[in-house]
Amino acid sequence: MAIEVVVPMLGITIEKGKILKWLKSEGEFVKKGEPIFEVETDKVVTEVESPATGILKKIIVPENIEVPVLTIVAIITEKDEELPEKYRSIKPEIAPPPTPSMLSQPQSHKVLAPSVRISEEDYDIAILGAGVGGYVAAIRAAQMGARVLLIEKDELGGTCLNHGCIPTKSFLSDIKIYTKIRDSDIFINGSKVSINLKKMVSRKNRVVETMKRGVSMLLDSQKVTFIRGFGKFIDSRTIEVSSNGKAKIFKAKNVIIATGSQAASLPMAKIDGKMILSSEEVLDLREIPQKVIVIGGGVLGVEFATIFNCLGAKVTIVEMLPQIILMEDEEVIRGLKLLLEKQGITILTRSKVLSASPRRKKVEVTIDQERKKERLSGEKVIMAVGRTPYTNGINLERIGIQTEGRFVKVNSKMETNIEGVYAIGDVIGKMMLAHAASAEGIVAVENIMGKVREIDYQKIPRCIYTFPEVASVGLTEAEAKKKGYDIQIGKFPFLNNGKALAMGEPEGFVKIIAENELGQILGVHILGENATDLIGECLLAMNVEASIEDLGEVVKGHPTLSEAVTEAALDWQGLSIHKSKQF
Amino acid sequence: MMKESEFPNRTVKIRAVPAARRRAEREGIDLSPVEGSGPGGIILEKDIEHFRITQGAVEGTLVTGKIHASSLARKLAEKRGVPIETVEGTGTRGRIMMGDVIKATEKPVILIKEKGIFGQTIPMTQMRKVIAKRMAQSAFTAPHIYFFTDVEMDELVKLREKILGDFEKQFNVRLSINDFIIKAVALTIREFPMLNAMVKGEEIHVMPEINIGLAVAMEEGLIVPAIPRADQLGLGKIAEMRADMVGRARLGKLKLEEIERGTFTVSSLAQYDVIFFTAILNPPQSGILSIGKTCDQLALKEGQVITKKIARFGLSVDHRIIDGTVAAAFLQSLKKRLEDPTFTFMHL
Amino acid sequence: MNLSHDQKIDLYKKMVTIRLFEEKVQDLYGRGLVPGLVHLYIGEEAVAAGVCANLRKDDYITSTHRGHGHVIAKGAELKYMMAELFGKKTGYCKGKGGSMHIADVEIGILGANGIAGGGIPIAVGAALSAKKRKTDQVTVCFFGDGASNNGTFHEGLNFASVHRLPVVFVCENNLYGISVSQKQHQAIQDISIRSVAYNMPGITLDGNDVLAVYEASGKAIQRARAGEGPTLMECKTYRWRGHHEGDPNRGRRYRTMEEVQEWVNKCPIKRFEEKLVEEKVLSKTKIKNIWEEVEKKIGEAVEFANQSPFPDPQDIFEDVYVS
Amino acid sequence: MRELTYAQAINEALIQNLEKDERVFLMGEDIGKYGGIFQVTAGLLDKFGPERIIDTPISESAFVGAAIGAAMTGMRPVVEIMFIDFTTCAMDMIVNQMAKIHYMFGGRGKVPMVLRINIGAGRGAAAQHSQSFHAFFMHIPGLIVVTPSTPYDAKGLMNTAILDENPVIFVEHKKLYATKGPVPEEYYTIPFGKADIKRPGRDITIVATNAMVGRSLNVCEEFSKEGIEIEVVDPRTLQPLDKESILESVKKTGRLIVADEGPVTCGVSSEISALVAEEAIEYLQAPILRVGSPYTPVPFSPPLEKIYIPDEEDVKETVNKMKDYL
Repeated sequence: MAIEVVVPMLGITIEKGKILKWLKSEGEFVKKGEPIFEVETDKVVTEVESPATGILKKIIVPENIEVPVLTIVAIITEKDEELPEKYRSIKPEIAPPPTPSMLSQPQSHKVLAPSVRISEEDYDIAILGAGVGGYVAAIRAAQMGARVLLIEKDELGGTCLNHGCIPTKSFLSDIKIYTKIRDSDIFINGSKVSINLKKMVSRKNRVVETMKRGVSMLLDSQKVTFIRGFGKFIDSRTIEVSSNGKAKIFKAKNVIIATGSQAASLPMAKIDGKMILSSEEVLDLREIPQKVIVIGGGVLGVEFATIFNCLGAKVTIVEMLPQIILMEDEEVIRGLKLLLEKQGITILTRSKVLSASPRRKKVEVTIDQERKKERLSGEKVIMAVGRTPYTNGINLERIGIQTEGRFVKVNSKMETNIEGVYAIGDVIGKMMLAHAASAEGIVAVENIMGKVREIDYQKIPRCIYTFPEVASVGLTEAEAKKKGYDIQIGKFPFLNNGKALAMGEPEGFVKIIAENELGQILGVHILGENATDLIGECLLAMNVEASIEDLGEVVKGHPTLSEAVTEAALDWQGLSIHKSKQF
Repeated sequence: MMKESEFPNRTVKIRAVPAARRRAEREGIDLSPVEGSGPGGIILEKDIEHFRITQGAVEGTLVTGKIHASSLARKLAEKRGVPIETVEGTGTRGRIMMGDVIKATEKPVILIKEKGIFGQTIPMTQMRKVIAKRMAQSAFTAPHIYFFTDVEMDELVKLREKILGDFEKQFNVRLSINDFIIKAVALTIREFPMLNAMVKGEEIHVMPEINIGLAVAMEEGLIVPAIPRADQLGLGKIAEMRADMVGRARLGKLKLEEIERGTFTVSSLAQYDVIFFTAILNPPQSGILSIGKTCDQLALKEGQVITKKIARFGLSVDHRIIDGTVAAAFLQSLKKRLEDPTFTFMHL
Repeated sequence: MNLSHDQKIDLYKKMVTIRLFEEKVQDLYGRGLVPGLVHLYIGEEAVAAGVCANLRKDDYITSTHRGHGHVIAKGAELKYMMAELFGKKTGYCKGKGGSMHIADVEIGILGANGIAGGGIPIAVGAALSAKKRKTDQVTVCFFGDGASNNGTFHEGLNFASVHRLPVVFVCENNLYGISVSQKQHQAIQDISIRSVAYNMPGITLDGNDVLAVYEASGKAIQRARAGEGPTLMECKTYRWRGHHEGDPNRGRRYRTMEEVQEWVNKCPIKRFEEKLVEEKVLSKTKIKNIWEEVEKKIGEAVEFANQSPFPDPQDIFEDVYVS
Repeated sequence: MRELTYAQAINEALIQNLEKDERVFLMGEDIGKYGGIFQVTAGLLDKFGPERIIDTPISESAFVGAAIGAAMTGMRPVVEIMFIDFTTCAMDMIVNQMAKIHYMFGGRGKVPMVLRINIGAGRGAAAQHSQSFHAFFMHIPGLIVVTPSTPYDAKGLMNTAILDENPVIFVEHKKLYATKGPVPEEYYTIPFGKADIKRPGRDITIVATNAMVGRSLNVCEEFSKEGIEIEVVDPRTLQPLDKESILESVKKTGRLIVADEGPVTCGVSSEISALVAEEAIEYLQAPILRVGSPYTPVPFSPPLEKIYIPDEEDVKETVNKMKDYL
């Protein structure tokens, strides 16, 4: 009969022993009571005697391996006995627990190390997608003490950093200076100024690279594990990440889906990357087209229209809806439309694209404008009809994530229907803006980490980078009325603002909507130079629940554009200083 | 040596953790209406906090110091009549936000909603528990005996109507029939001290002061604040105290003392179509007067059919110490006082 | 003192039982089946077997932490012992005592004892009781060389001597108190000379010679039974294993392997066996049968212990007080 | 920092003291060649020789008494008693002599010695080798009682103990000997009567001694996830007891659990509970709860012993009970 040799109980406090030396080798004859190996513990080195007489048939645990006491280290058989089957494949790493011992499990107390984590899962949070939603969530999670795994198939920073917010702002900044000089008669030879498109693109690329390095450093400093590869769900707690044909499995207690979105295409106007472009290709354009058709009059559409218009192209915006930037306040829409048109952009609303056919040098676009067929042509067509969530191949169906249309369905805590799985950013399609994604990311993480946080979209601003800019938060006038608020409007034109005049940017206004009972600010809409920065104080006011009177009490530096905000707040009370009564 | 049961039982024993007691004492909060959320209903410190927020603390005990609230929250609280200091803030550093004020105003609404759903099990509120216990105790320890009489209210009603206007000018309070009844009961008790007695162990304590309790119905149950020395107070003072206490009872702002001092209770359902009813004694009192609706009844007067305003009065007494004849005589005397109010209230 | 063949075989069997029992425990302990601390009696079998062969069932013994041999010799049942060693409910102490505290008061085992010298005054007390109750019961008190330095030894001997109590003090001098050699812990060679101080007979003998032990203890027990007072007996012997299982390398920190081997050569069982073979009391076959029979019994005890349940959680509160 | 086991930390403290103070010597059963039953004195015999590392006969009364005599006359003995259970064999020496001499002689004469003992069940050593009655020594005026919970504390407190002019009962724990922790190489002391906040918290104070410190810490994280922050206060010495730290913590949290391995009846936890009840009851948000051994001898059988030992489960259960008052 085969006899198991174990590391014996070596006294009352010893839990582990290291096999120091085998005194007998496999196949050798051993006698009962004869020392067969030496074992070292934290206290002693001792010989262990053979429990039986026979052949040392198999040594399971080799020298210099430490094992818990009672681990089987060798098998002794009778002279002619074969090694029983169950011991054949036994390996030291997986040495089965010894004959069930009644002893209480050895416990070791890691005193003085309360931060030592005993986790059955590798990560606390895994985040699919390292866009501004994902990486911000990762950093906050790490700040709160979570072990974070950040997975990105593409580039750190996602759409915003690589193909969206940041690169376009780099362009707009260059173009702004360019047009200022070009359209001015102050500068000598001003009208002859021209733009070096190649350099403009390479500056954009530098900006993007700098920012990516910055984000990468931030992630490092927070000890976030960043891996590149395509992540998909195996189950709700397991993510497989593949890159270059190799796959690795990670476990996480929570997963945040932050896979973002991609440019949407129309069936009759497929993006080909050459003539029909998405935002990605637009940004690396090598020459300035003469005629550009922008399909879609949303945020992206008007921004691209602005860029190309300023670069000297003839731009036509084709919008299916009755208005461009439809979510904005009507006065803003009207104001911006007027200004864009003044800048030379053609805006066609209520116009449906019927087809877009690339020819040799230009694209023919047929539209249906209020039942009338029109033909347009341009060298480039820019698709700005919106973005669709990126959920391809990440196995959402497999784990049973509920969606709304193609967007992942979440509640105000960013929880999906599956426990421990959250989603943020464009993939949930709530407010497809970078800063909304970040805010959602923080809400998701804080909920995971045990705080109770809900998102309030009413306090998240929208920004449009046209010339001039549009910024808004909260309800539009129409919405507020529809909700039954008893409201009043405070409004102040930049024309009456000293700084705006001095800057040569007198267009636009600040419009504040507040209700009468408490003076609660319900919405702010700014059309004008630097509107996106000016909205900041209004956001603060709304967040801290300042009343419109509070906003009006702020003393501003002079001259500043922000005086216009104060004035608008005062106007709400009929107390604007720099506004004549009849305005 | 006295047995434990013979010690005067002043208050219902309240279980509270020491820190809760310290807090309550420091802030002058009476623990009896506080609902405990700890094991076995023991009162925790947070319960006091909660109590302060939801019920409002007993007068003059509000936290001092600056209130941390947003501008809009302040305004909203003012508009809705919510004392801002009772609102729990959820903003950064406990700042009170609009949502908090809204929540605070919504609370009672939620309470009512929870009440009447069929098939739902509702845990007893602390108050309900106390009431349940006291009613059961009363019904099962004091053998009740009931007496009824019809009281002609015509004169009293007339008297009230006559003096109502002047009275209101003088005392700034609307005089009610109950005020007369309270006074009349108090005066009658002077003649029948046993109706002002309490059984304690094997002793009968005839209480030195005549404090007439008036049952006030509230959302959560009945509460009986008492008007002290009603026999010695003028009608004006009685009316004033009655109005004040009924008002505060509804706000949950009565002091324990006001509830506990009663020696005899008057319970009226006159505003309902209830002709008469029997009442259970409010322990350890030995008498309670129940008053039904005042109805017009036909009667013969000198051969003429006339109408009379009749209210049926019921008297429940503790038969252990009050004999039927005493109770009957008391009721008789009371009836007389009310039917001839000019005389009764002449000197007031 | 002449022993019959059967008596000799019984003596032999007792020693074999102790030996095999202890070897089994050694193996089981190493495999984690016997928890706690065990102190094995291997090498000292002649003392327990020789002394207890003179005792009646109603005589008493007190034992030590190294007590398995004493209680087996006094007649304890192997299965209840083994169950106790396993911590099972069916054990002698319902699993509450373990190796160091095996007791069966019904057959006169007043308990093994985890405190060196702890049993000595108790033995004196049992003897005092027998005297008071006017029975002729004798108490044998086992203890080691280490305990002979404890106050209880001196106080106990003095008390027993003054009252001429029917007690036999059997000191198993195995030369070490745990790791401290006799030379290091006392300035005398023969512990029996301490009897002089208490005016009782003292004798030192070869503890590995079971017949010598049987004979000497027989006299001492007779003397005690006759009311002639206590005796101090010192049996020089040796434990083959370490102080306890887990004592590294069978105690080579404080003794040499040569010394151990020397004593292994003086194995009490082998010596007796050779003698019995020589006297033709035993044949090789008979010996083989005895070993096999004993092994089987021990196997049954292990089986019994294995099958037995552990105590129930609420048992922890039982027997704190006599109910 | 380098890590040592609890046993090694004490060993190192003994070495440093033996090196720097020739008055220091060690006595005890099997502390020499054997290195002590728990290897705390391993290697010392080779290093310092049999004059300073003395293996004694099994005569607890004699060698504890001898240490008292030596201490009174200028030496600094450190005595090991193999198990706390065996102190009873020397109780007269400890209680009537060691603890009393300085007082009873009107301050003439002192007994600067350390008596090392260990407590704790958990290895099936049954009723006479597993007890934790260290509270007994806390009960005897004149003794200092030290209960280190970590290797760091063990070394620092041992150094202080040997320096101290009073008799010190140094309570070690069997199950802690193998635990590791950072220990500075240099000589350092930890003052007596100074508790250590092993983990700060807001909601519940656990005053834990010895092995209960680690067991308490082990459950803190789990409760932290529920939002319950436990403060673990390790008094480190039971006599003198750092009342201020304990009271301060309880005043902060309002909830007290005392965790000590001894039986709760008349135990360390009784004393600490009484202290808080007397001096800070008005701060209590909940009844005081105790974690300790049941009122029975230590049983042998593993399942019973497991029940007997106050472990993480018991701490958890007690915290859960306390949770109702949060």
